[in-house]
Amino acid sequence: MSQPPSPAPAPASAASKKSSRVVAMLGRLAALAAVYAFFAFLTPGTKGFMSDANTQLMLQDIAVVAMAAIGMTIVIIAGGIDLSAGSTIALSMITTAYVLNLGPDGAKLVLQHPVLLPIAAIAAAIGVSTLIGFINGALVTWLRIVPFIITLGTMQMARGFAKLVANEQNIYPPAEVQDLWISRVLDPARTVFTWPFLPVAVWLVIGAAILTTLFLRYTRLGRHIFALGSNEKTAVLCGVPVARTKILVYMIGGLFSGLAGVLFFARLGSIGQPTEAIGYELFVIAAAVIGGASLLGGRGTILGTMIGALIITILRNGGVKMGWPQYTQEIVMGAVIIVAVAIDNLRNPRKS
Amino acid sequence: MSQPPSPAPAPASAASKKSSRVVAMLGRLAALAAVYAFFAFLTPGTKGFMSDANTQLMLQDIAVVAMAAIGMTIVIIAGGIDLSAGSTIALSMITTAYVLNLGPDGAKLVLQHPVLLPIAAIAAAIGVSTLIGFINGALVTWLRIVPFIITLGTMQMARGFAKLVANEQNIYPPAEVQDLWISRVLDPARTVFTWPFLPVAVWLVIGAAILTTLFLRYTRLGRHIFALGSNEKTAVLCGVPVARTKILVYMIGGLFSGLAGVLFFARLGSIGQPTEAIGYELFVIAAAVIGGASLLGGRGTILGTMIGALIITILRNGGVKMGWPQYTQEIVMGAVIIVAVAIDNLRNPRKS
Amino acid sequence: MSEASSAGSLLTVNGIKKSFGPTQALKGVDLTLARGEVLALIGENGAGKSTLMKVLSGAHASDSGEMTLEGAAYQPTGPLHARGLGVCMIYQELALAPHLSAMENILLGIEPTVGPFMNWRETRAIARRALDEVGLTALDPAAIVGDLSIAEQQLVEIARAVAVGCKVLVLDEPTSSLTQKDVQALFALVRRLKAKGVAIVYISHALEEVEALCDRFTVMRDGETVGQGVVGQVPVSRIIALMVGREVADLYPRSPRSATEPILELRALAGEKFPKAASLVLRRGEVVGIAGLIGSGRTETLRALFGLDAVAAGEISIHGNLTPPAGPAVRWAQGLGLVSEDRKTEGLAQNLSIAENLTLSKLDGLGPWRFVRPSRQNAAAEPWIKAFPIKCQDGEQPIEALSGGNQQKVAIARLLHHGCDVLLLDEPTRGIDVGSKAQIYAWIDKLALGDPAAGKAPKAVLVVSSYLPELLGICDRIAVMTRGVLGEARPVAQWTEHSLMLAATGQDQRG
Amino acid sequence: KSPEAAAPAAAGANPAPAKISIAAIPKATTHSYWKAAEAGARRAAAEFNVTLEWQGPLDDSKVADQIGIFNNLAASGVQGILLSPCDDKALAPHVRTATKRGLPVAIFDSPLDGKVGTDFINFTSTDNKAAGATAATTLAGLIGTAPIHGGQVLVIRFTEGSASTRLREEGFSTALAATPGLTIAAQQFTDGSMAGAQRVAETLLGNYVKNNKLELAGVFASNQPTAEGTYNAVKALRDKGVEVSAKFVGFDDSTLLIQGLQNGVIDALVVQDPEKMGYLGIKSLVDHIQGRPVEAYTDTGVTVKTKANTAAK
Ligand SMILES: Nc1ncnc2c1ncn2[C@@H]1O[C@H](COP(=O)(O)OP(=O)(O)OP(=O)(O)O)[C@@H](O)[C@H]1O
Ligand SMILES: Nc1ncnc2c1ncn2[C@@H]1O[C@H](COP(=O)(O)OP(=O)(O)OP(=O)(O)O)[C@@H](O)[C@H]1O
Ligand SMILES: [Mg+2]
Ligand SMILES: [Mg+2]
Repeated sequence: MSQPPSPAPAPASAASKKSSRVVAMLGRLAALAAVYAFFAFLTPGTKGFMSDANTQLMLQDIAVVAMAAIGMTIVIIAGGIDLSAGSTIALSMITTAYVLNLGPDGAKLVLQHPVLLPIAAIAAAIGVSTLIGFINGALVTWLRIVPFIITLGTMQMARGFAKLVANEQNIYPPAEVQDLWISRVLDPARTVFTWPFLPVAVWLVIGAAILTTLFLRYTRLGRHIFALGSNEKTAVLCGVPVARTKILVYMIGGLFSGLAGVLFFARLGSIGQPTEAIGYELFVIAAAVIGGASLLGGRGTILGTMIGALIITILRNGGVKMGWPQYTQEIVMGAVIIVAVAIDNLRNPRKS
Repeated sequence: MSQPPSPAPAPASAASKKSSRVVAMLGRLAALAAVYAFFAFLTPGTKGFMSDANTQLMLQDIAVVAMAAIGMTIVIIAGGIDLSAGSTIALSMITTAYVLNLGPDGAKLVLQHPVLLPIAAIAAAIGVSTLIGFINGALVTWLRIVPFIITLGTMQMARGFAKLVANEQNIYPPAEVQDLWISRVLDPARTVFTWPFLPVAVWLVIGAAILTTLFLRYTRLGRHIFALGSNEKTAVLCGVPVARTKILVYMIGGLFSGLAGVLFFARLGSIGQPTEAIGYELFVIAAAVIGGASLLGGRGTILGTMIGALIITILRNGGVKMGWPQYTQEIVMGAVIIVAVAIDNLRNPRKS
Repeated sequence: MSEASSAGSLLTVNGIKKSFGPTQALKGVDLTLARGEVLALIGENGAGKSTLMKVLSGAHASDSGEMTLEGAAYQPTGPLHARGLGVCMIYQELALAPHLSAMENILLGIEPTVGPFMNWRETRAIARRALDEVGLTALDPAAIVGDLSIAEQQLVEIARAVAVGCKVLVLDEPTSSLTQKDVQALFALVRRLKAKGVAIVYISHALEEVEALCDRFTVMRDGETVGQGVVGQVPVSRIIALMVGREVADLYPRSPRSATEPILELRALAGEKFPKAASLVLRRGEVVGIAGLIGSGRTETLRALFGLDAVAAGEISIHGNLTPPAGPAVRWAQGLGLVSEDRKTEGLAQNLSIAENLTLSKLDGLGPWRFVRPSRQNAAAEPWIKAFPIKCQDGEQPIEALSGGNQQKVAIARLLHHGCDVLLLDEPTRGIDVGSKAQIYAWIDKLALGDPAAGKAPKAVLVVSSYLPELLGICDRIAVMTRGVLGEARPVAQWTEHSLMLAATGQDQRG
Repeated sequence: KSPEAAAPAAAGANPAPAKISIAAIPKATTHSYWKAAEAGARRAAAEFNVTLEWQGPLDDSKVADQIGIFNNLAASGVQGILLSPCDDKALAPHVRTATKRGLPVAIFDSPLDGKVGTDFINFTSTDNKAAGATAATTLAGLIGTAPIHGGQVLVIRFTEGSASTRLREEGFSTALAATPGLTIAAQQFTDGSMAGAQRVAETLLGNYVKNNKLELAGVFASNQPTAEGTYNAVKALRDKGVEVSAKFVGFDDSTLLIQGLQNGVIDALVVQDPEKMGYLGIKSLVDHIQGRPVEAYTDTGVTVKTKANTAAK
């Protein structure tokens, strides 16, 4: 009984599907270009929105948001959400500062181990952040509560722990820390470590973006994450280790928030600020969604998220450069988030 | 062939189901009692957690959160979410202050119309908030974008408008405003307007809670809201005016945020503060969810939400009373949110 | 009663066309329907039956064409309007609000009100009458719908139509999740409605049902009506040929095959609620069926075995080795594979591609170490797409673009890609047209037979089905599950539909 | 105060027609404190023929935002920047970089790490530690030598991450500890908002109400929103009929706080002079750009406002 298949009736061809995805990404790039051109046009000459200096600034600015957004994209693809990202960034920043500040006043450990201790600090920061991610994942998996609520809880808790570790104040590691390599990753003045134009942190983000793109596309875990976000029941049925995958996903989310926290630490001139990055998660989520990720899971790309993060950063930078008052910036930002997602949706109405 | 239908196999009878809902509500009440008892036990005598004065304080504190939470519960029951609640509260507060501040310096309109102008101010505040709600609903309905993103956008925009109207600073209406009825709704000292023990604002909340409970239970629109949250497709097929219902739901959400903003205005001693109530929406959502509302829609009660709001307020008050540092309060708050929802879920595993 | 309609045709449909973007779902459909008749609407998956009925019931607007109801032009502006005019539809996927009560669901959108308030007394009264009419006399109208069984839920939906005094009732594959007994109750209800003069459009893939219930039939293929006739006057084979566009020789192929060593043994397997005791021996080279009523616990037996539900007691042996309860990953590794009864929400991830769905359970070998190369993934899917055959452009097409039958083939192909020895198929042909069914039966036969020449050992197949002719047609042995207890698996020759029904209802004295 | 009064005279003295472009970056934009600083800066701008761009972050906790604003403006071609850093360490490297590139930066209001004269041109501010101490001595003076209620003082603090208020609070605590008979009964951070301060103050004050008497000798709140929230809390107690004999010293002023002075709820406000800071900040930049020497450090001082020395608004 191996009859030939009757003529294929399905007209929604794979080719058109794939090309429509390319079109969507081109659309996002066009939106990015439009936003960029808008500010480039309105602030010509001296204000130099397009100047190298300003571009470098924006790139530094984007580094933190983009790094966290990579993790958030993975969480969103898996059908989750992580409201604790902002607090985790703060906790990571504080942990870095705390470790660099270890030792009695006169003889900070960091002075004795100028290379080693920063590594330990970063390891600790990332460890703690990944632990927060683990807690998120474990609670989401075991308590079967929507991630919105779980991460709303851990958002509070991580913030509390950041303040606890920081002893309710900013942590200022010894001044010498500002000369260490850890502080240079985002320092615009240290061209030593930057290839013309791009600060080290931006290279880190680019590297992470490429790695995670490959990870999502070419590893079994990556495919499992898409399957999980697309249909959790199917994933269970097919023997995907759903609990483990979910926990790993939130751990990855925490890890990237942790990396973002380290970048934030450097960006703030090597201090730990427990009250920083409040509400950051919303920008991070917005970046991912503008980039085409679906809050219903199963959809999203790192490239798209990077474009989303760029759009948001350009808006913030351009608004300041134009001398817009805060309220104008906020109104424009809100409108752009909605419009960007709406346009993306028009092209792909099945999304939400 | 007219056999009787097979004997109903579902043993989970309607009666036992109903009683299980009562049990769940009792469970929430027990949680409330436990939290209350905890602080009552730990702060005996001297600190007077249970004193009338402190109870009154807590009730004043709860009024704002609870009022906004009523609207949020309705939005959540309908399967939505409203992240713009905090900003809308601020916008409403600013609008109230702005209208009360109208007229040239020497002759504020409010002095000429001490009864009328506050009414106009409240009408304006509620009008503006309901308009924000309308925009939320309309965009969610017409753009078919998840409400998380739409209201994330309008959250930014409403905040921007609040600052714009406030001219980027606090609005202090003339001192005489503090003696007007609008300012007394939360003033514990004005026992004229308070029945022993409860401030006017609390009565307002109780009234609103009863009305909305009846509204949800006994009106057609109320039942449509449940139907919409329970199964939107079905609602569409059955001819429920889904677009209109959805828009109305967000308008109701905006309306209650607006009312909460007016209470906030009174609470702050008749001041308009454009940067207040940042992040409030998260507490409001937490109150609804602790009270048994499901972020997946179709489930939630105003009574439960009131209990949730009480639990959150008691935690905040008790923590301060105990002299806990901020971080301890935050850690406990986060943990309690998770634990409360987890316990609620154990009783009702189908929830999420 | 207008004069035009009493002549016979209550509803006429002329030249209805409907496109979804590039897909032309309806290319000009004609239909007539008389008062008090049951019209069967049949055709392959994707023929356009549901779309036509959605146009009829106002859920979709047609692009062109016209309809008349009782002689007057009929242009429903929406489902509510259609319902008001007496045209109601019961959808393939039940359309109920699970959090609401039965009475609210019945009157959703047309609630009796006093001002803005619900008139609960009247709501309850109307719902009570409607529920009585559909036979749910014992059901409290205030019962929450999410707590009801599927059959009850469906009756609540029909009650929704009855409550508005419908003139035309459309039932879209109403039996796809009911067992024989509930089907009989449903038939009785349909006949009662028919006797009252209601015109019924009955969409089904089960021709036996059509024969048992319907007066006339209309066949659709690729968005067009390709034939009609009076039931009983046209041979079934002719109807099938009309549907498929070709002759189907033998629906239930059964090659001579011999069972060898046992691969799977269940001894008094019990889950938390269901099953209570399931014992069974499944051998290589045989197809064993499980029959039973809805809610008898057949699905849950498979789920417990496969590690999707908890096991409370009992033993499982695979390849002769006792194995403790374990999750799906372990079961896949042991050579078991499950096709879920719920294709849409469990079986397949709708927005992933065919290749991804097909290879999801076994991604190794598609790249070095734990890597997966999408090109290898597509390449792995290709032979199955050809062999089954699965109608599609290529393996990268998302599942949601496929018709039900082709989706089901992907779900089954997943087990073959994985190389399973034991195929657990839960309602493998639910909601699937005859053509696809025949292909799936052929595959089951082919797999149980094996191909020693090509070095392919015979497999063992366990089929759960509520469709008795199918079980009798393809199985070597059949066991019946009654209230969570699995009876002895007896050779198919010892069963008839009647004896299976008796056993399922617990009236079988032999077991 | 008449900003315009000086302008014609200055224009006459300064015939150079070329406008100087200067950017000023406050720590926050919403509070009236910063409005006053802006007014001072604009007065100076008008006087010295300066185009002034005034841009700041939402509030003083948004350090990263401020860094962005600073770098943006630094790259936009202005001739000088007047900055009030949200954080003394965080902004330092950015300011240093700008200075190295030849862009003069003057610091006002809040300190910045680094060497005055090398890393930035000068620093114009209130000495926060001293100001905190002033608040403590003012409070001690109000309470008198025989403190009631065991000399207990309640301190409502601003948020955890703010350096200037921390210095102020530390200055206050140190000075209070040195005052015999006075002790700090309790202190709490708040979330930085007025409502948050009000909630914490209400609740903590409630701990000391016995027999309708507030058993505290004094209350201190360390900046505008904190003092406003605390004011509301204390006023509510009084309105309720609780006997409040505690002296209340706040920091900064606003319409509401002045009202508090007038109605006697607040006994004293330690007030900085942001208008002067803004004015002197711009002036020093202009001087620097035009090659005149500038003072490395200017304390604009604080004044203690009481009902007696404050006219009703
Ligand atoms: N909303 C829609 N958007 C796009 N295409 C659709 C939509 N609904 C149906 N179609 C397409 O229209 C065609 C007819 O589908 P329809 O559901 O009417 O078939 P059917 O005969 O009911 O099939 P089945 O027996 O599987 O239920 C199919 O090709 C289907 O993919
Ligand atoms: N989603 C569910 N929620 C609650 N109870 C359920 C659910 N699904 C099934 N049940 C109950 O579990 C029992 C066994 O159902 P199960 O689906 O295993 O039976 P089945 O014989 O496989 O029936 P079917 O013909 O539907 O496949 C029944 O009592 C049924 O009502
Ligand atoms: Mg169909
Ligand atoms: Mg089943």
